[in-house]
This record gives sequence, C-alpha cells and structure tokens, in this order.
Amino acid sequence: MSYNASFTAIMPILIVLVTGMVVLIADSCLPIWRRHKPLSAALSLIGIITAGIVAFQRLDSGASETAFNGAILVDTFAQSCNLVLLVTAALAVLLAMTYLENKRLHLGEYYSLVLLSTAGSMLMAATNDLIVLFVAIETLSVALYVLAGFARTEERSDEAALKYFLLGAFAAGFLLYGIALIYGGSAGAVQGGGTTNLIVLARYLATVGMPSAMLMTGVALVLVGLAFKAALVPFHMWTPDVYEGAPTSVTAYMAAGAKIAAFAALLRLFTGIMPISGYWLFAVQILAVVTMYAGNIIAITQDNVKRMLAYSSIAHAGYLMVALSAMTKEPARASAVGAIAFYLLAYALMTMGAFAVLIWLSRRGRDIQTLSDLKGLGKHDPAAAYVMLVFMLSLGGIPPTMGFLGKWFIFAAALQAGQTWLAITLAGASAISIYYYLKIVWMMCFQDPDTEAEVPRAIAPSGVFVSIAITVGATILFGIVPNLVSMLTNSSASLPHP
Amino acid sequence: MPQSAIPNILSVLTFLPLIGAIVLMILPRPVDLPDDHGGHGDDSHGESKTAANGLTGIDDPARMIVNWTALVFVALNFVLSIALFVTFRSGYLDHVSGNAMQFLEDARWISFGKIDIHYRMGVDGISLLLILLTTFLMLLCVIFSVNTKVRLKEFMVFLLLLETGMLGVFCALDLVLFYFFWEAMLIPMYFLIGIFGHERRIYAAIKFFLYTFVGSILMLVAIVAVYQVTGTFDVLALSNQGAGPGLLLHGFNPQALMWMFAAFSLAFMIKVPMFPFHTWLPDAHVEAPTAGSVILAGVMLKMGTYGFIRFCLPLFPVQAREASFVFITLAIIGIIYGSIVAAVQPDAKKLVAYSSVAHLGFVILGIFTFTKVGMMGALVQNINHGISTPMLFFLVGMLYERRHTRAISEFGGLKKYVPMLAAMLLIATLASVAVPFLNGFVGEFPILVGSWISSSSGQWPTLLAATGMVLSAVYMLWWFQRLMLGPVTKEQNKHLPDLSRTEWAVLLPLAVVIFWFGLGSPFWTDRMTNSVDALLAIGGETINEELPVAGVLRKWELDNSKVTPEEIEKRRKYTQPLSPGDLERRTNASPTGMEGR
Amino acid sequence: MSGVPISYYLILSAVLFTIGVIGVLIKRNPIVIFMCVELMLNAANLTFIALGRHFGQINGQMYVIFALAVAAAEVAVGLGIIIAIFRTKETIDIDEVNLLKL
Amino acid sequence: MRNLPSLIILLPLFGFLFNALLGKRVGPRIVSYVAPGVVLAAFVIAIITLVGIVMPSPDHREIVPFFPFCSPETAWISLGGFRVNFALLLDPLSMLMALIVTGIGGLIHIYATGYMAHDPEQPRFFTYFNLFIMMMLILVLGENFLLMFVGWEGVGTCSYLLISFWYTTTENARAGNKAFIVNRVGDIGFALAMIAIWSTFGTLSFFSPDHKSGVMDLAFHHAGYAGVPLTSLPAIFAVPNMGFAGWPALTVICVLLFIGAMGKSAQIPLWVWLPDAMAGPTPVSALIHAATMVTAGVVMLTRCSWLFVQAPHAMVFVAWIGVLTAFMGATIGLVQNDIKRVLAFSTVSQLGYMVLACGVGDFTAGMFHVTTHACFKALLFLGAGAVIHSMLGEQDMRKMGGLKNKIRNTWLVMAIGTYAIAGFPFLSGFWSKDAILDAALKSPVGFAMVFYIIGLVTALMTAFYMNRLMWKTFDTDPRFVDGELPDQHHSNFDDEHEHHGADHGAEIHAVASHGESAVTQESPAIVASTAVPEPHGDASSDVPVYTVHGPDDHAGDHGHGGHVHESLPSMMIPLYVLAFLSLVAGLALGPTHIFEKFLEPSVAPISLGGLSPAEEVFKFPVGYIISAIVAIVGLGLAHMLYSQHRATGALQTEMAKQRNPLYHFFFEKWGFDHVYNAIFIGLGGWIADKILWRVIDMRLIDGTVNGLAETVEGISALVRRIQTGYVRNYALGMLFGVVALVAGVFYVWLNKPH
Repeated sequence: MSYNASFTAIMPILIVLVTGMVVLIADSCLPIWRRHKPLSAALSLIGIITAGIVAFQRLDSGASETAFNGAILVDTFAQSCNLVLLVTAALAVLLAMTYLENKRLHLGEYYSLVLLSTAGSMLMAATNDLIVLFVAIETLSVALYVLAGFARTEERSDEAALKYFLLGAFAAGFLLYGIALIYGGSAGAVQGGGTTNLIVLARYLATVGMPSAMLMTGVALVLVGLAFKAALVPFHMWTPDVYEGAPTSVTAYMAAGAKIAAFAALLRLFTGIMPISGYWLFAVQILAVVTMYAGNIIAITQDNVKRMLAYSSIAHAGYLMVALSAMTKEPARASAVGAIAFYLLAYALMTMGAFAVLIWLSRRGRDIQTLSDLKGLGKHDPAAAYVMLVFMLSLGGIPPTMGFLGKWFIFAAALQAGQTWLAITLAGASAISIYYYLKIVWMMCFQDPDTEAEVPRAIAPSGVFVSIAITVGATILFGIVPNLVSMLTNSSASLPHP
Repeated sequence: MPQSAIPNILSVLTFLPLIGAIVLMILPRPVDLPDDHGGHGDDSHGESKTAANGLTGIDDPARMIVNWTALVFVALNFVLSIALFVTFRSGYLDHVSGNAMQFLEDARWISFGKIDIHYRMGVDGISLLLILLTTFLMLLCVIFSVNTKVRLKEFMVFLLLLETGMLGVFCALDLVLFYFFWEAMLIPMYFLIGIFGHERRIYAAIKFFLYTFVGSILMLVAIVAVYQVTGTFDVLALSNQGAGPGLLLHGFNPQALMWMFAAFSLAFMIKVPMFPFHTWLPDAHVEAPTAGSVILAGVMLKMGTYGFIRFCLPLFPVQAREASFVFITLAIIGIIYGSIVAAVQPDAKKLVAYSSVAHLGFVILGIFTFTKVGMMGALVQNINHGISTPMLFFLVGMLYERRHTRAISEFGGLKKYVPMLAAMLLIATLASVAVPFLNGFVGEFPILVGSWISSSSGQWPTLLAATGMVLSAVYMLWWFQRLMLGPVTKEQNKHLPDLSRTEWAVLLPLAVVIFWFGLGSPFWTDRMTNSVDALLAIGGETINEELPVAGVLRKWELDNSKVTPEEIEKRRKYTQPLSPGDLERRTNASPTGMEGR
Repeated sequence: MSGVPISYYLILSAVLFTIGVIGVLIKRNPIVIFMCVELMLNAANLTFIALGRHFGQINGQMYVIFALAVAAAEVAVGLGIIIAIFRTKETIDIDEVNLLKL
Repeated sequence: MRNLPSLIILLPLFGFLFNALLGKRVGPRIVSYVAPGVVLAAFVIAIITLVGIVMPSPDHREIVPFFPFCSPETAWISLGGFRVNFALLLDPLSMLMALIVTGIGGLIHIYATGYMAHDPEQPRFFTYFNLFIMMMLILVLGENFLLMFVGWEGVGTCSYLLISFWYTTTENARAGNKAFIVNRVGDIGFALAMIAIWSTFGTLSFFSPDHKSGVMDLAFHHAGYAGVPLTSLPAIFAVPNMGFAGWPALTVICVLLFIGAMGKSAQIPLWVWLPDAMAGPTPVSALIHAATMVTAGVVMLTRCSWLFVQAPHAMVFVAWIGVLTAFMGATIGLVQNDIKRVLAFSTVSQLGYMVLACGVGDFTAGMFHVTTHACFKALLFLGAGAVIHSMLGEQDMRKMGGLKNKIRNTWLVMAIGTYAIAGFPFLSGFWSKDAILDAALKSPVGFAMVFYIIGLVTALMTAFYMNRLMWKTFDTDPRFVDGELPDQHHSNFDDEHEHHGADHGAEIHAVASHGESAVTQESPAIVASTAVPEPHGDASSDVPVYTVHGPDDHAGDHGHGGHVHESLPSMMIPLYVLAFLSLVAGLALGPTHIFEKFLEPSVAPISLGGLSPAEEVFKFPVGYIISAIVAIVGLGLAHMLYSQHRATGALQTEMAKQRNPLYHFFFEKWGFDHVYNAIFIGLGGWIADKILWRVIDMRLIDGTVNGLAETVEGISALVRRIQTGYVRNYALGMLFGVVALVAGVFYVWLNKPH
C-alpha cells in the first residue's frame, strides 16, 4: 500500500498535528499573534473543526483502513474516539482563553500543546501496534507534563508537573519493558520472530494454547503502563495531586482527553490479547473493583472540589473497566464496546462541564477550590448552581442525563457477559458515589453562604459560556435521545475480530 | 383502543408540566420576601405565610406572573386528567392479550446494540385513579404554596418537574422508561426538602435520596436481568395476562427469579415504606415543606404500592405468592408498630408520618391477599390515604404557619379560636380513623375481608390487622385532643386567625372527596374491576369470594364421610325452597315470612 | 551460531531494569531519579536489540530508535520542569515537594 | 309510599345540615324549633310507616330504598364479589327501635331546648344531637350488617362529640376519647363478625326479598343441622377458609358479634367508658346512655337471634357476661355519691339484664326491657338533670337533701321512675324485669338457677340504691344553704365574661346552661365552695356535712346567690310524658302479650337451634310474687336505713365505711380502670415510647443506617492518608501494584492446566 493512502487514513490526526505546529511557530514569530492571543485560539479551533469534519466523513463512510503496514488501524471506533477527543480539545481551547487571561499566563503555546497532545491521544485510539502505542502515549504525556506545569510561577503547578512527569516516566519504563517482553514472548508469531502488532498477536495467541511466562509478564507490565494513564488504583496516586495543582482548564482537558485515550488504548490492547483473556481477566476485574471503591470512598471526605472530581474520575475509570472486562465475552462484545464509546463521550462532557463551571466561577486571581467556596451558590448565582447540578447528576448516573444511560449500558454489557457480580458491585459503588455528588449539590443549593457579603454574580465569558452550553445541552439531550450518537453505541462495527 | 379527544393524551398529560417548568424558568425571578418571624430563616424556609388574601397576596407583579403560570399549567393538567378519566372505557379488556390497558402509545426510543428500548405508555384502572389523584393534589399544592416567601419560582419549577416525573411513573409501560421517571422524580423532591425544608432538612433530604437510590439501583440490575432472560422491556409482554402463568419469565431458573423479585420488591418496599425501611419517612415528612409532605404522602408512597401491583405481581406471580407470607407479616408489623409509635410522637407532623406507615401496611396486606376484594380494597385504601393524609398535612402546615412550631405541646384548646380549622381537622382525623361514610372505611374493611378469605394466609393477619382499627383511633383522637381540645395553655394561641380563603380553597375539595368516596365508592371503583381481574388472572388461582352456603355445605358434606347419604339428602332438602309443611315440622313457632313462596 | 546466548542479555536487562526501579524508589534528587528511569528504558532497549538480533528481525533495532527519541524528548521536558521547580522553591529535593497531598 | 321511610333518616339529616351550616346565623331560637321538630316529624313518619307499610305487608317485612326514588339495589360498596346496598329493612324490630329513638329522642330534644337554652354553642349541640339521631336510625333501620355498622360507629362518633361537648375541660375530652376507643375495641369484634358472616354466607343483608339469600334466611333454612345435639354442632357451617379449627363458624360469628355488643352495651369488660361518659350534658346522658345507643347491642343480638339460637356455646357466654354485668353494676351503684353516676351504673346493671335475656334465648324479653328501660331511665336522667339544674350544677348527693318540698314535681316524677326501675309491682320495670327473670329460670342453656338467683339479688340491690338516691336527694335534711349555692357554671366560654354576660337574659336561668361540672370526685364544685367538715364528721363514705359559705366569687359574678327552683316547663313536660309511659307501658305491653306478638316475626324461636326451655320450677304467679317481694324489700330497706340518718343522709353502719375493703372495692369500681390504666396507658405507653420508638426506630434501624454511613466516612478518612504527597511513596505504591498484578497473572498462569 502506498504511503499516501496511509497519510489520508490518518488525515484528522495530521491536521491537528500541523495546526499545533503552525500555532506554535506563528505565536513565536508573528508579533500580531503575540498581541492577539485569540488568534491562536481561533486557528486551533479551525484546525480542530476541520479535523472533526474529516473524521466525521470517514466515520459516516464506515470505512476501516489500516495504515503504515498495519501499525495503525483507523476503524469506526478510532474515528468515534477521535471525534470525542476533538470535542474535548475544542472545549479545552474554549475554556482556556479568559481563564488564562485571569491567571496572567495567556501564552500561545498552550494551544499548540493542547493540539499536540490531542494528536497523540488520537493516535492512541487508532494504534494497532504496541510501539506506536508507546510513541503515542509519550506524545500525549510530554505535552501534558508541560501543560500541568503551565502556571510555572505557581509552586503547586510546578509540583504537579514534576510529580506527573516523574511517575509518568516511571510508568513509561514499565510500558516499554513490557512491550519488549511481549515482543520476545510472542516468538513465532511471524516467521522466525516476535511481533508487536496487535492483530498478528491476537491471531498468534489464538493458535497457541498456553502463553509463555515472558509474554504474560509483558502483558502485565503493559497493563501497568496503561493503567497509569487511565488512573486505575493503585496506579492512580498522581491523579489527585496533578488535577489539583494544574490550572483548571488543563485539569479539565487532562481529565477527559488522557482518560479517553488511555481507555481506547486499553481496548486495543485487549483486542490483541483477548484469546488468552482467561489468564488476565480476573486481575483486570479485581483492578476494576478496587478502582471503583477506592475512588468513591476516598472522594467522600475530600474538601477540595478539584480533588473530589479527581477521585470521581478514578471511580469512573473503574466503571469503564467493568465494561472492558465485559468486552472479552463474545456475546457482550458489541454492546460493551458501544457502552465504552458512549460512556467516554458522557464522561468527557460531564467532567469538562463540571470543571467549566469552576472556571466560570473563578474570579481574577482566585480559583474555586474548596467545597465551602461553593456554599450558597444557589442563592446568589442559581444558574451556575443548577448547571453544576446537571453535571453532578450525570456523574452520579441519575436520569435524565447521559451518565445514567452510560451506566445503564455498562450494566447491560456486564450482565450480557454473565458478570452479574461485577454489575452488582458497580451498583454498590455508584450508590456510594451519589453521596459526595449530592454533597456538592447541597453545599451549593441548601447551604447559606458563609459571608453575608453580596457576591457579584459571575459573568460567564463567551468561551466558557459556549462550552458550558455545549456540555449541558449534550448531557441532557443525549441523555434523553441517545440515538443521536448511535454511531458511538454501534462503533464496534469494524473492530477486528481475532 | 378508545379514541380520545386529544391524541397521545398521556404524553401530553405527562410533559405539559415540564413545559410549564421551562416556561417558568425563563420568567423573571420574583424578589424574596423577608421571613415574617424573627431568627434565622432556616426553620421557615419556603413555608408560605398564607395571608388572608390569596393569589394576589403580595402585589409584586413577578410573583403573580409566576403563581398564575404555575396554576394555569397544573389546572390544565387536572382538566386533562379528568378528560382521561371520563373517556376511559370502564368495561374494556383486550381479549387477545388479556390486559386492560388503554390509551396505549408506543415508539422506538433507544436502540443500543441488539437492545431495543421503547417509549411505551398506557393506563388501566389501577393507574387511572392515581393519575387523577396526582394532578388533583398538585393543583392544591400549588394553590397552597402561592405565598412561598423565598425562591418562589424555584419552588414552582420543582413542583412541576415533580408532577412530570410522577405522571411518567404511572403511565410508563416499559421497564426502562419507568425507571427513567422513577429516578428522575427524586431530584425535585430532594430539592423541595433540601431548600425549603426545616431545621434538619439536609439530613432528611440526603436520607430520602440515598434510601430510595440504594433500592432502585438494585432494581436497575434486576430490570436488565429481566431483559437478559426475556429479551424485552415491554411490561405488557412480560405480564402477558392472556397467557396466564405462561409468562416469558416462567420456567426460568426459579432461584434467579426470586432474586430478581427481591430486587424489585426492595425498591418498592423502601418507597412504600414497609417496616424495616421506614425510617426515612418520618424525617422526610417532618422536614419537608407542606407541599412536599403532601406530595410525599399523597403520591410518592403510592408509587411503591403501584410498583408492587404493576411489576412485582405480574412479572413474578409465582414468587410473589411464595413470598406473600413475608410481606403480610411485614405489613402487619407496619400496621401495629406504626400506630403504636405514632401515638407517642411529640411532633404533630411526625405523628401523621408514622400513621402513613400503618395505613400503607393495610394496603400491602390487601395486595398480598391475592383476592379480588382485598386487592381492590388495597387500591381504594391507596387513594383514600392519598386524600386524608394530605389533608392532615395541609392542616398541620396551616397550624405551623400560624405558630411556627410543630410541637403538639405548644397547642391545645385551639378549637375555641379556630373552629373551622378544627372542624376540618376533625373530618380528616375521622377519615383516617376509618369511620364509615368517610373514605377510610371503604378501603380498610374490604382489605380485612380479603385477608380473611385469602388462601395465602389464615385468619391471624386479619385479627392482628383489625387491632389497627383501635390503635388508629387511639393515636389520632389523642392527637386531636391535644391539639384542639382542653384548656388553652399558650397565650399566643388565643390570637390565631381562622381559615383564609386560600386555605378553604385547599381544604374544601379534599373534604368533599372524602365524603364522595365514603358514600359513592362504586363511582370510583368500577373502572378498576377489569384491571384487577386481569392482574389476578396472572399465574395464580384467585379465590372465589361468592360463597353460596349451598356450596359450602356440599364441601362440608364431602369432608364428612361419617354422614350417611340419606342424611345428606335430607339436609340438602333444606337448601331448596321450603314448604310451609316442613317449616311447621321443624319449628313449632315459625315466624311469619319464612314460608318460601 | 556461536556467541553469547540470548538469555544472558535478557537477564542482564532484567537486572538493569530492577536497578533502575530501585533507584527511582530510593533517590531524592529528581535528576538522579530520572537517570534511573532512563536506566529502565535502556534495559528495555537492550532487550529489544537482543531479541531483534536473536529473531533476526530488524524490528528490534528500529524500536530502540523510537525509544531513544522519546527518551530524549522526555529529558528535555523533564529538565525544564525541574528548573521551574528550582526557580520557585530554590530546591529540587523531592521530599520538599509535597504541597499537594491527601 | 315506599319512599316515605327514607324520610325517617333524611329529616334528622336535614336538621343536622341546617344546624351545622346555618345554626349560628339563625340563632338559638330557630334551632330550638328545628332540632326537635325534625325528630318529632320523623316519629310521625315512623308511625305512618308502621301502620301503612309494615303491618299490611304479608310477612311484616319490607326492604325499601335508603334514598327516596332510588332502587333498594343501589350499591354503596361494590368490590369484586363484595357488594353492599343502600337499603332499609322495615320489620317490627326496626320499627320498634325507630319509634323509641324518635319518640324518646324527641322528648329529650325538647328537654334539651330548655336545658341548653343559654349555652353559647347551643346550635353545635343540636347539630350533634340530630346527627346522633340519624346515625341511630341508620343503625336500627339498616338493611344489612354494614349499614348497621355505619350507624354503630356513627353513634360512637356522635357520643364522642357530645361527651366532649364542653371540650375546654381536659377530663371531658378524655372521657370522649375513652368512650370512642373502648367502643372501637368492641367494633373490632363486630367488624370481624361481619367478615366471618360474609365469608360464610356470601352476603351481608339480613333478609333478602325472596327469603332465600339473606343471612338470616340462610341461617333459617339450614337450621336443620342445628337440630342435632350440641356435640356434633361444630361441624355445621365449617367453612373451608375459616381458620378456627374445630370451632363452628356460627359460634365464632356469634361470639365476635357479642364482643361488638359488649362495647356498645357496656358489658364486662368494656363497660368502663359509660360512667366517664357522664361528663356530657345531662340530655346527652339521657339520650345516649339510657334511651338509645347503649341498647344498640341488645338490638343487634335480637337482630341476629337467628344465628345465636344455633350457637348455644355463644349463648352461654352471653348469658354469663350479662348476669355478671348486672350484678357488678348494681354493687357499684350502691356506693356512688354522684347522682348521675348512680344512674350510670344502674344503666350498666339494667343492660346486663337485657343481655342476660338474650343469652337465655328470650330476646323478646330483652327488647321489652329495652323499651321500658328507655322510658324510665330517660325519665330518671332527665329528672336528675332537673335536680342538678335546680342545684345550680351541684351533682354530689352529699350536698343535697330536702329537695322534696322545694321541687315537688321533679320529686314526683323521679319517684315514679325509681319505683319503675326498682320493679315495684305493676309499674313498667316490674313486667319487663320479671319477664327476664322468668326467662333466666327457663334457661335452655343451663345454669337456670344461678342466673335466677343472681338476677334476684341484683333486683334487690337495684331497688335499694335507687331508693337511696331518692332519700339522699330529696328526703333527708338539706346539707346546703339555700340562696347561697355556688354557681358552678360550665361552658366553653367561661373565661370571656363579656360574651358570657351578653348571653344571659334571665340570670336565674343563665346557670342552667352551665348546669354541669366535671364528674370526677374532686370536682371543681368542692374546690369552689369553701367546704368546712364538721369536727365530729363521722367516718362514713365521705365528709357528709358541708356548710357552704357564699356567695363565692362565681355567684358574685352574676349578682345572685342561686335559689333552688323548679325547672322550665320545656324541661318538665317531657318528664311528665315519660313518667306516664313508665307507669303504664309495662302494664299495656307485658301481661297482654301484645309485645311478643308484635315482635314475633323478627325474633327466632330457640327451638330453631334445637334447644328447648328448661322445665318450669314453679307455676305462673309465683315468679311475679317473688320479684315483687324482692323489689319491695329493697325499697323498704333503703327507706328504713335512711330514715334513721335523716340528718347526715349517710349511713354509719360498718358496711358503709370507707375503710371497709368490700366497700372500697365497690367504690373503686372493682378496679377495672386502675388495671386498664396500668396496662394500656402506663405499660403500653412506656413500651411504645422507650422501647419501640427510641430504641428500635432510633437506635436499631437509624443507628444501623447512619452507622454504615459513618463507617464508610471513617474508612475514607483513613484511606486518604495513603496520599502522602511524596513522589517516592507514590512510586512505591505503583511498584506494589506491579508486583501484585504480575503475581496475580502468574497465579492464574500457574494454576491453568498446562
């Protein structure tokens, strides 16, 4: 196959990538741009939207093509993930503008970094070769390290960056070593040699009854690498610190984008090693349960909103793991993949929405950090309070929101896969989670503000306003008529069957 | 399917309040009024100080606009539901499927993988009255709350959202759709309690939410499990009355079915609430604002019983009959326990709350007799409790507005100064004591009859439940005495205003319905008959209530082998019309009029 | 083909990897920690090369190039971050860096 | 014509609505015409019905619509197979009761117009009164058990309202509650009986037009089974779903029914409400507790005679309860000092007689006594009311005496009443009571002699305490200073003097409106009047001699010291009428056997149940003579004893001393109230509050739930400490994860079959 074909296949990714670089160069070279930051934002948005259009066409055509000798697989799932990722990127851009102004660090590279990491995450969704996976993850991460420390005059931001960076690199080490071991463990997959190509690996594993110890170790280590990105317990410890330290807009983007990418990659990995699921499935399920409960339970006693949301994002990772483990059972495969895709979108919208509200409320020089900052919001700023309410309900999985349907789909998948006990554990976990989501709600709506001083109603800047409008609208709309995004729920169509 | 004047009347009915809520949202926000009594606003959040002038109470145009908008929408909905009630065909029974559903609506809603979820709606005689009740109470609640002081607009919005949720629950015929409304409805109520409640409102709100959520999340699992087994969420298909016990679920691993049944039941038991799960109720009732308590008692609790009737029994007829012992026991405990505990409550509102536990115990008892009379009695009692208890809550609310306390000890001798209020309270009290010719009796007595003749239980539940008659008298009358009779102890009680126009507007309809139900129950119950028949036809023998003595005797004769045939022959003769001759022979002093001619 | 058997390489790389991990755990200076991470990566690289040689595939060596490039990028960013930390805190001792906790 | 009877009920209903809605507007005058008017009109219509419908009808039994121009098939409740109609049953029994209720009730209404003339809440009073009459009529005229039950509960409710009419006194309110609740206990029995009946006969109608499907019809048609001896009785009507193994349904039904009767007719152990019910205004006592409501139980027993005669076990039970109640009531009546209480306990005792009659199968005698008792007990109560009225609200006989000369007419009618109830020869009580004793002697269910003896003893005591009442009140020397009586007025508006004053036209009658005081021993009367016992005050029942210093402040308020005075004509006329009835009723109905013939179609002969009366012990006149002697002895005894103690009006025999245990036992009403209070209010309340609510509800259930929540929070607070903030710990955690993961994977890997 020709390289042109390959390039056209990954066109959306390329567009984002190129836009990112253009923004970077333009920002550093052209004086006008340095003075008018919105230009960079606008350009990045243009790039994102173009990429989105292209991706959407591909998705519509239902085409599923491989590129670069099968190292990259651009199928419907990849495309739908790309769309979700592009949405998060767009939101990240929209949220950033005024927020960065307030924090006095409105620098153009922010946008290019967002774009570059988006490119990396899109690549993760489309990866079909472990080494590509590695490269993609690093592309994503390196950009995120920088973004985490973007407020480089703030200690917390730097600390977040450092922790994220060190642990990330640590995890990367495991990942790469795991890949190496898989490469060695799959000796004989191709004539006389090992492979890192997932489809090949799947075929090979289907033939061998019993994987080698080396391969198993490799699988375990690769899992570690991805679990770190997806923030599964006990590889989650960076999450709360980084979410808290990083600038809120970055946190929003990180929480959504990185997680989506990580789960896309996990799904890919699982399709690769599905034939031997008997060997690792149990470990994964335990991981899921631990993650759900640890996340929710610790979240209960958090008094910092961003940390609380961080832990809730951990819990949601656990829910997604349930769907992933359901995917390994053939009857449930289709619905499980659909559930994952749908839930990823739901998760992206509601998480970013929640952070968007925080950004909305954050005033010049001061962020909304603790729960008590939210007290009495319903009194002096009802709009914000009720918008937040929608996201909390969605996170808690209560109709009429996407969160509810997403969770519901996961239930369906788990039960189809015959994993009733997982479904029930999930039920218990979400019962716990309700408590702290409601806690935020009652802090906002039932409590009276600590200070009787009349707080001026926060005016949502245009960018934030748009992004909140999008997230709220989508959360409720898709929560009532999910068929609008049926391409997600049916995105398992062209997944490779081992 | 009967043609209604309005197409898709059910959808219109359900979503009209939602539209109303949206309209209200975009209306201007009226300014809060200062709380009329000293101290921190906490203990009077949203309680409306009903001044003598009703709707036009506080002449802030924004307030009036909001009030009237809300009022128009709920009134419209009430009219619609009346139209529904009128156009409902009382004799209707679909002989193919054997169900009594009418006004059916069906549309594809969610398709997900292989799973298809439909938007299915319909009503039968069971849900019909509940819908009517809902819209009726909602109307009264809005009227009552027009003078809410703080955050009036939000209050109305939540009420309307609540109405949509509740009507949806009663109309939904698809498990997922039902669950959708079932959960969605929690939020407005959570806010009504949380924002407008009293001192411990947050605790109560959380407790209310978590209790219900824990129950329903398990039900969600069960719902999906049902789908796994049967491949459909269609309630009618699942409870295919026509097929009798040949349900889709029938024959599936009984243990698993029992688990599903348990999951469903738990959700409904918590909602009802039945004995061990009842503790959320007193807190919620007490802390909620008056309108909230009214809706809680009047409609929300009914959803539990409705759930039993609509889902547990048709889907799991066998399991339900197997487990009936447990439910009857819990119901009895609820009746006695609730009454006894109610008697010693120092808080006027809490007492009514506990009385609800007792009354709902009767309903559950009636349902699990699996007899027609018992079941219908339960349904009637369901509605009756939805009439008299809300009235009690309204009245307590009115007292609260006058004195800003709920402690019974704070009152006493009020009858002298608020005679009209006292009279209304007396009516409501007697109604909930189930005095004949008031609505309570029409439900309670048939339930006892049903439980007596039901095969699923002996006579002991009836005997125990009957003690509820006395206990209810004990706590209700004592309550009334401590509030209204005796000497006036508190000085400030001597200057209380009697009922205002608004309050009359709320109470009078309820009083009328109380008598209407007590005297003319057939008017209401006729529409239920077919639905109950259909329900009981599912997977189980029903008991023939008509017990002609002849049949009884024949039974008895068969049982007694020692009786000789000619003896039996001789006796059977007595079941024939008698001639004056044998009368003379049998009773030397035959009263006139016994000669069968 | 004569020469060192593959297992030697693998064991060596495993040892290197372990050393790297331990280093990450016990060191306090982020730069040293990062060097230990590099050690882990290089252990992986060694595995790749050895295996590639053993399989007679080109993939092995190729992967190493990828890995090196990525590692280089990480170094750049990493050092940048460390400098930023030093600017704000005048120290790079990671035990001093724990504002964010619980 | 067939629509006429419904007016009997609708007229009082109209009165009720009129007084309730317009009473306050039109004022007491109109009300005092409307209220008695409707009742008397109903009385007239009842007579017309009797003559025009019941008598002509071939079997003296008609079923007519409840509402005019509706079919008698109009359903009240129809749920599944459970259907109950709105219809009236007209037969001798129901008509008899209708006449008593409307007739006596009408008289009492008239009396009440005078008695309540100046109570500010007089319209409310008559509202309740009319409602009561209506409910009572539904009770007696209802075509089926459920309608009877409606009336049954309805009168209970009304008595609740009337007893607590002067609600500003807590005791009255309590008494009202007590009456309602104790009645409810009985109602459980009635309700369960109805259920059992329905599940046995499949209907609740007494009689059906075709004489085949009504409860009594069926019971009659199947009476053949009852013909067999008692031993095999249990098998009869052994309904499959009647869970009392071995018990015959009829016995169960009858016992349950009788439990209902216990409540209404104040039998052991449910009589406790009646004495307290004296808290109501005197007309209430007369109407409810003498003439009508309390006899409802007897009416019901008679109505169900078709069932009872076939359940001998139940009959024995009934008879014993009845006779014991009669005895107990009398013993307590011996020692009471409150004039109304004496009458209350005599009522209990008389009811015992009636129930005894039903128990021994002579329902006619029971109803006969109901009739006569209605007359003379109403008379006595109204008379007592007049006395109290004259005494400005004084009820304590120890503070009366010597009224004979002051209020002669009252004394006269009271005397007639007393002699009637005592069974003085040829007065009404004589005939009816003797009929009962006679029936007891012929008891078909055994114990004949026992019943008879106890009955006689009771009769003796009755005669004694009634005459004691007369003596203490009228004949002994006055123990108060006339013209200085404390005005113990009582109304809900005591404390508002302006209102009060405005309400009193004629001062001397003003007091009439408040002619009551709380019935308890430590009544405000004693508190209000400064009572100084004389130093040599003997040890008899209570301090006998009072010197009333006055005028006390109350009397001062009204500017007059009360003089003892004859009551208004509107109060006296009914008394005369009743006195006349008490004189002649028995003579007219008793020996002539009119009554039995009249009632025959409604009452089942005991032979229906295969029972036969015990053979007579002695021939015709002997029984009459014995009871006559007993009555005279009783009266004479009282005469003799009290004529010796004219001065104090209190006996000083050992028997009558407070410390005498037997006296005390009687005085404390056999300790029923104490036991009940201890068990239900004391113990029950304690369990409810301290155990059920505070422990089970709050600690156990809520504690568990909240504990669960706290546990989770605790775990959370604990676990979050892992997040130390040190990168190295994080890395260590990750390493743990890695090890665990690899170990887990390998664990599975090793355990897989290779």
